[in-house]
Amino acid sequence: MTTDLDALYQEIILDHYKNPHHKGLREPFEAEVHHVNPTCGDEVTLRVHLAHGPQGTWVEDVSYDAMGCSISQAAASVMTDLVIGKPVGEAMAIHDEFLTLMQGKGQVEPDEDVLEDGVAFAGVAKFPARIKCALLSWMAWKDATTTAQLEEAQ
Amino acid sequence: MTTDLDALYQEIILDHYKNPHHKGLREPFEAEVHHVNPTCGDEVTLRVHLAHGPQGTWVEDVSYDAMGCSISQAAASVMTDLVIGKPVGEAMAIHDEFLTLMQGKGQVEPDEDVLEDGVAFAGVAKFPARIKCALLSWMAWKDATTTAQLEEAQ
Amino acid sequence: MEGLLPDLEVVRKDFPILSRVLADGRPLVYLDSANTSQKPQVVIDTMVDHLERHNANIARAMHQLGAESTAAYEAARDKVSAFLGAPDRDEVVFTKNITEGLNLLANTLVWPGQHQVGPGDEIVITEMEHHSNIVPWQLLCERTGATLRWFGITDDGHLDLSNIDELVTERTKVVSLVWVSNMLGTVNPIDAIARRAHEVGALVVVDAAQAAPQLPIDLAAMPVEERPDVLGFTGHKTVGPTGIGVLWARRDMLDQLPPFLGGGEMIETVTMERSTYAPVPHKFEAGTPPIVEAVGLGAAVDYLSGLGMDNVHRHEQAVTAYALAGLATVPGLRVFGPLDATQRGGAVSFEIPGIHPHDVATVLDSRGIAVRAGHSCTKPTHARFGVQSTTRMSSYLYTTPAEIDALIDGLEYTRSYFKLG
Amino acid sequence: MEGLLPDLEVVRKDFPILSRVLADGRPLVYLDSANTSQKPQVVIDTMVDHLERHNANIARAMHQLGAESTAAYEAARDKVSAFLGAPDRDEVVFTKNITEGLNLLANTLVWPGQHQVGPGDEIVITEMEHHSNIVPWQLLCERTGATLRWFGITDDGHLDLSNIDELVTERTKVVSLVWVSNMLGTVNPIDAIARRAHEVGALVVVDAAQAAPQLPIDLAAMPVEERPDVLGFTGHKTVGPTGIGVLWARRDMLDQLPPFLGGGEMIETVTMERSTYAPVPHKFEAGTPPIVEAVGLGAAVDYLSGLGMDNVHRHEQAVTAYALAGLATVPGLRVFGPLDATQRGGAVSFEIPGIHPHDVATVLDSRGIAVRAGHSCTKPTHARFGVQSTTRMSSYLYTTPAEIDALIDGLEYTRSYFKLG
Ligand SMILES: Cc1ncc(COP(=O)(O)O)c(C=O)c1O
Ligand SMILES: Cc1ncc(COP(=O)(O)O)c(C=O)c1O
Repeated sequence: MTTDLDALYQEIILDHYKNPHHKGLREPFEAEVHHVNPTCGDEVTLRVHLAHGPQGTWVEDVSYDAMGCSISQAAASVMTDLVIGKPVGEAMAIHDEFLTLMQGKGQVEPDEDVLEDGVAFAGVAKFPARIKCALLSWMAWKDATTTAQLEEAQ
Repeated sequence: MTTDLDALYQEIILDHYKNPHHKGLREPFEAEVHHVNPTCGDEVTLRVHLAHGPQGTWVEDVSYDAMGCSISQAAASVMTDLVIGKPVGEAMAIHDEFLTLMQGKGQVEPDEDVLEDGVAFAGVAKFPARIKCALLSWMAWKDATTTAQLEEAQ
Repeated sequence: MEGLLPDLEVVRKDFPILSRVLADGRPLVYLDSANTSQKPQVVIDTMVDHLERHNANIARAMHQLGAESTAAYEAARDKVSAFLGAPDRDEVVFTKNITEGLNLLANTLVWPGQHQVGPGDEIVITEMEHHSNIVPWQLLCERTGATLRWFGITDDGHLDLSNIDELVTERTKVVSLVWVSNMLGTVNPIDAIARRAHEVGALVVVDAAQAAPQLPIDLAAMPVEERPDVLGFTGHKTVGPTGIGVLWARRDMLDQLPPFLGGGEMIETVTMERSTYAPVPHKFEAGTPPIVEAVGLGAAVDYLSGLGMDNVHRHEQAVTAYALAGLATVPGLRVFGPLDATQRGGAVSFEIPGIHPHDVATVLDSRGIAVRAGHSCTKPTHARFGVQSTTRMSSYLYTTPAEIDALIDGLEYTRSYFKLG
Repeated sequence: MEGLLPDLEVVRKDFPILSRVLADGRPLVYLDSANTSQKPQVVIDTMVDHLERHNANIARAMHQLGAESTAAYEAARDKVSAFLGAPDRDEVVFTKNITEGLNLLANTLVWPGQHQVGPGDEIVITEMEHHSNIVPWQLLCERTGATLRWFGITDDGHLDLSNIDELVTERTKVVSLVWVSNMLGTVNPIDAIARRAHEVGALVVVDAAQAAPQLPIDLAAMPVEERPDVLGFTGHKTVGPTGIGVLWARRDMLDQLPPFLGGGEMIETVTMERSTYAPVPHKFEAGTPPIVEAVGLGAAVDYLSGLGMDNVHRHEQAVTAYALAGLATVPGLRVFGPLDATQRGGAVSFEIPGIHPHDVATVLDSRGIAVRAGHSCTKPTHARFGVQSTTRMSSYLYTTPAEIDALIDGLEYTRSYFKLG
């Protein structure tokens, strides 16, 4: 029974919720943002540290402090796993892939090669009220990364 | 046919409309008011002149300048006929009687001894949109008379 | 008759009220659509379905009904956005009517921000405006020390643009005007006026209360110099319910404006000391919005798009031309505004010297014909033409030539009833 | 069970949505009525009848439909006036929701007039307010230089009135507070607070959004010293539609306030240079009002009066007591606010340590149980109790004890689902 519910609360999600990766605010960082989900009050403060090399810019670290439900906490944890160490362009592509999955109303087949643990969020897409939870930290990361790049460009 | 219409536009009303009594603004006066029907734009400027004697205060003159439809113009004319020369208390009672007739949804039998030509307005009560037309100058008269009395009391 | 909506009789069946029988067994001849339009069954049914099956508060409610209600409300925003060709659906703010939308704007311009209005600044409107596009600007000027100026009207009912360069200057902060006049019917050249206003850096606000029901609108397709910065319309004139209006505005402008109403839904975070605000459109939708009304409006604009706004417009033009021709046959009758249907919308105001408009309306009403009499919320336009009130007939997509015939007959009858020569 | 509405099963049949079947064939258990209430058939039918048979604009329209529509709209004002026991029916202003009503007030107090607020003046609210009764006053203070102050809350969820004499002083211009809290359920002693506020000449504003659905209200019967000067409620929480709210205020106060929104209907006369305004209530009802929504609200308050507000209140008390007893059996669960049903309304917020409220709500929702999770638009109250969000169940006149049982079972299931001890 309640298959949708089990699809939502996959073991992977509950594991990340209980033992979040990369949690805590760290130095150094080029940009810090604070995002709130106005409807429910979930909050995240998130920092991005970029690094540069011959191959371009990559995400050296993402650190965060978050308050919220299992979905939003687990999403933050999975997100850091996915983007840390990746070139910015590739990380943005992962972001887009995740966004597509969330907005797909449960019709989009997730690509495990790209999203890794993120595929566990496929079930969230069937709970419209919870999609924002899963996206909160991703939005914050995108915002912070864009800000950091803009600052550096100046 | 159109009996309601004929009841509305009685000959007496059309006569007063074409040949209004006491029209024009005159001196002296103790109070002047300007009333507007906001929904349709009908306007009346009205002056009241009170006089005093051993029997109390009476309405010595009511003069007015009005723009509006047949009903509102005729009502002003009939109103002046009814109140000029009457003690204020009696004029107020006539006002109340007319108001009751207008708000009676066509169920109130008008008293010809009190309302004279005013009985012709009985048909207006069946046209909710036109009741305000019939009342505009009466309201202005009541307002002006009350103002005049208040001024004098001071 | 050329230009009428195909299947007009079928379209009329969509509107339950059109089969209403009035006093004395008279069928309804509804010629007051510029005041408010009638509603097709699909709008009513959509609202009923929402109330009976999906009702819940939006955004804040996380349960299944809440998700359904939120989806329906936001889908309505998408539909309205498509109806206007809005460049960005988040630029569509739901208000309670266009009056609130215009006040929202005039009110927020009082407070600090990039667009704040102050002493020495000027607001330009026109003598052709509805009271709802006059009073908010008078209040703004009273409160900020800015000056209100306006375009006049030519004798044939067009805006007098001869002094546009003296009127719209570097001092002008806002030019706000009606697209289609609800009294004169005039269709104003908002493109040319916007071009001039943008040259001097003014905001352009368009009151589309009468345009949205009748003209195809495609904001994204307009050249930016000619595109209004703000455009509003009201649900109840576009076959939607009362209690809902739309304010579209350029995103960056909405972002910069301070909030209007404060409360639930429009916040990001609240402490007792201070609050921050949600992104647009929510910043301007404080409190529980008119949910079922927005859903109804969504169905309404879908209905209009289904008919095709080009077809609706063509119908309006055909009926208006027929009405103008008919009115011209009534002795003494004077029409205000352009006499050529191609230059105007479907509201036609007129007078019959010797009979007050109320009396005209009452006699017509006794024959089941509903028209408006009075100042139509355009007192200054009336004053411009030296009249205190007029009678106004206004047609819409469901109006038939036979109804126009009934009007003309009714006017003849009115003349004879009041014994005009 | 003592105190339930007689014929509860029959009453439930009045609400079509209550027979809605959700995902997995689950029947709806609607425990989110403090967010928005469901609508009885009679409200929906009254709106449909208006739209299908009587739709026209009001006041301005002189024809038969216009007269019917105007009569229906003004009859709704009479009904609401009777529902509140208002001393004068012209004191009842229709707004789009209570949020607009509170903003109307806070906004007009900025401008010159007898009640104008300025630097040095103080506005007193409470830590228990809905955002809609916080943000408007923050904006007012920001714009006038006045200072916002507030009552705190005791640990058991009552207002802390110990410092009332320091808080409400000669500097206080307005005291605005919630009658029944939408988070804590607390019923506040508005009489005692009004008495004190009136001693110092302050205006008393009561947010009755949660009180009007539950408590019999009789303004005229209140001693004047204890009667609020302003009281508002919102249609959609009193079995009425969205898009309509009510602001009642003392007539002389309404007369003195400057206008809020400017436009059609609220004017007496308009020239390009200046305007004068219509008497109340029309002065505050600019534009085409929410007509069909007011008509629906009229049917809604009639429906409530038909059941009897005393009976509705008794039902609420019985169900709330039953719910509090049930919640007390769930291990670890903590209820915020008074634990005695007689001191509170039907909204009960709680937390289960170890499970986030969203997760509680989602598991309940998968069983068809609709509750709210989040900050319920009362962030400062949540902060006061050291929580970021809570789960809230809220019952209403159609709630059965069996639905409360379903909730408690659902909470037990939620605990086991998340493997809590
Ligand atoms: C106590 C209280 N005040 C104000 C409001 C705001 O009501 P609305 O959103 O209908 O304006 C609510 C409900 O959301 C409430 O519970
Ligand atoms: C041109 C115009 N502007 C504004 C309005 C005001 O619309 P509403 O009363 O719906 O706010 C109207 C209609 O009354 C109108 O015709």
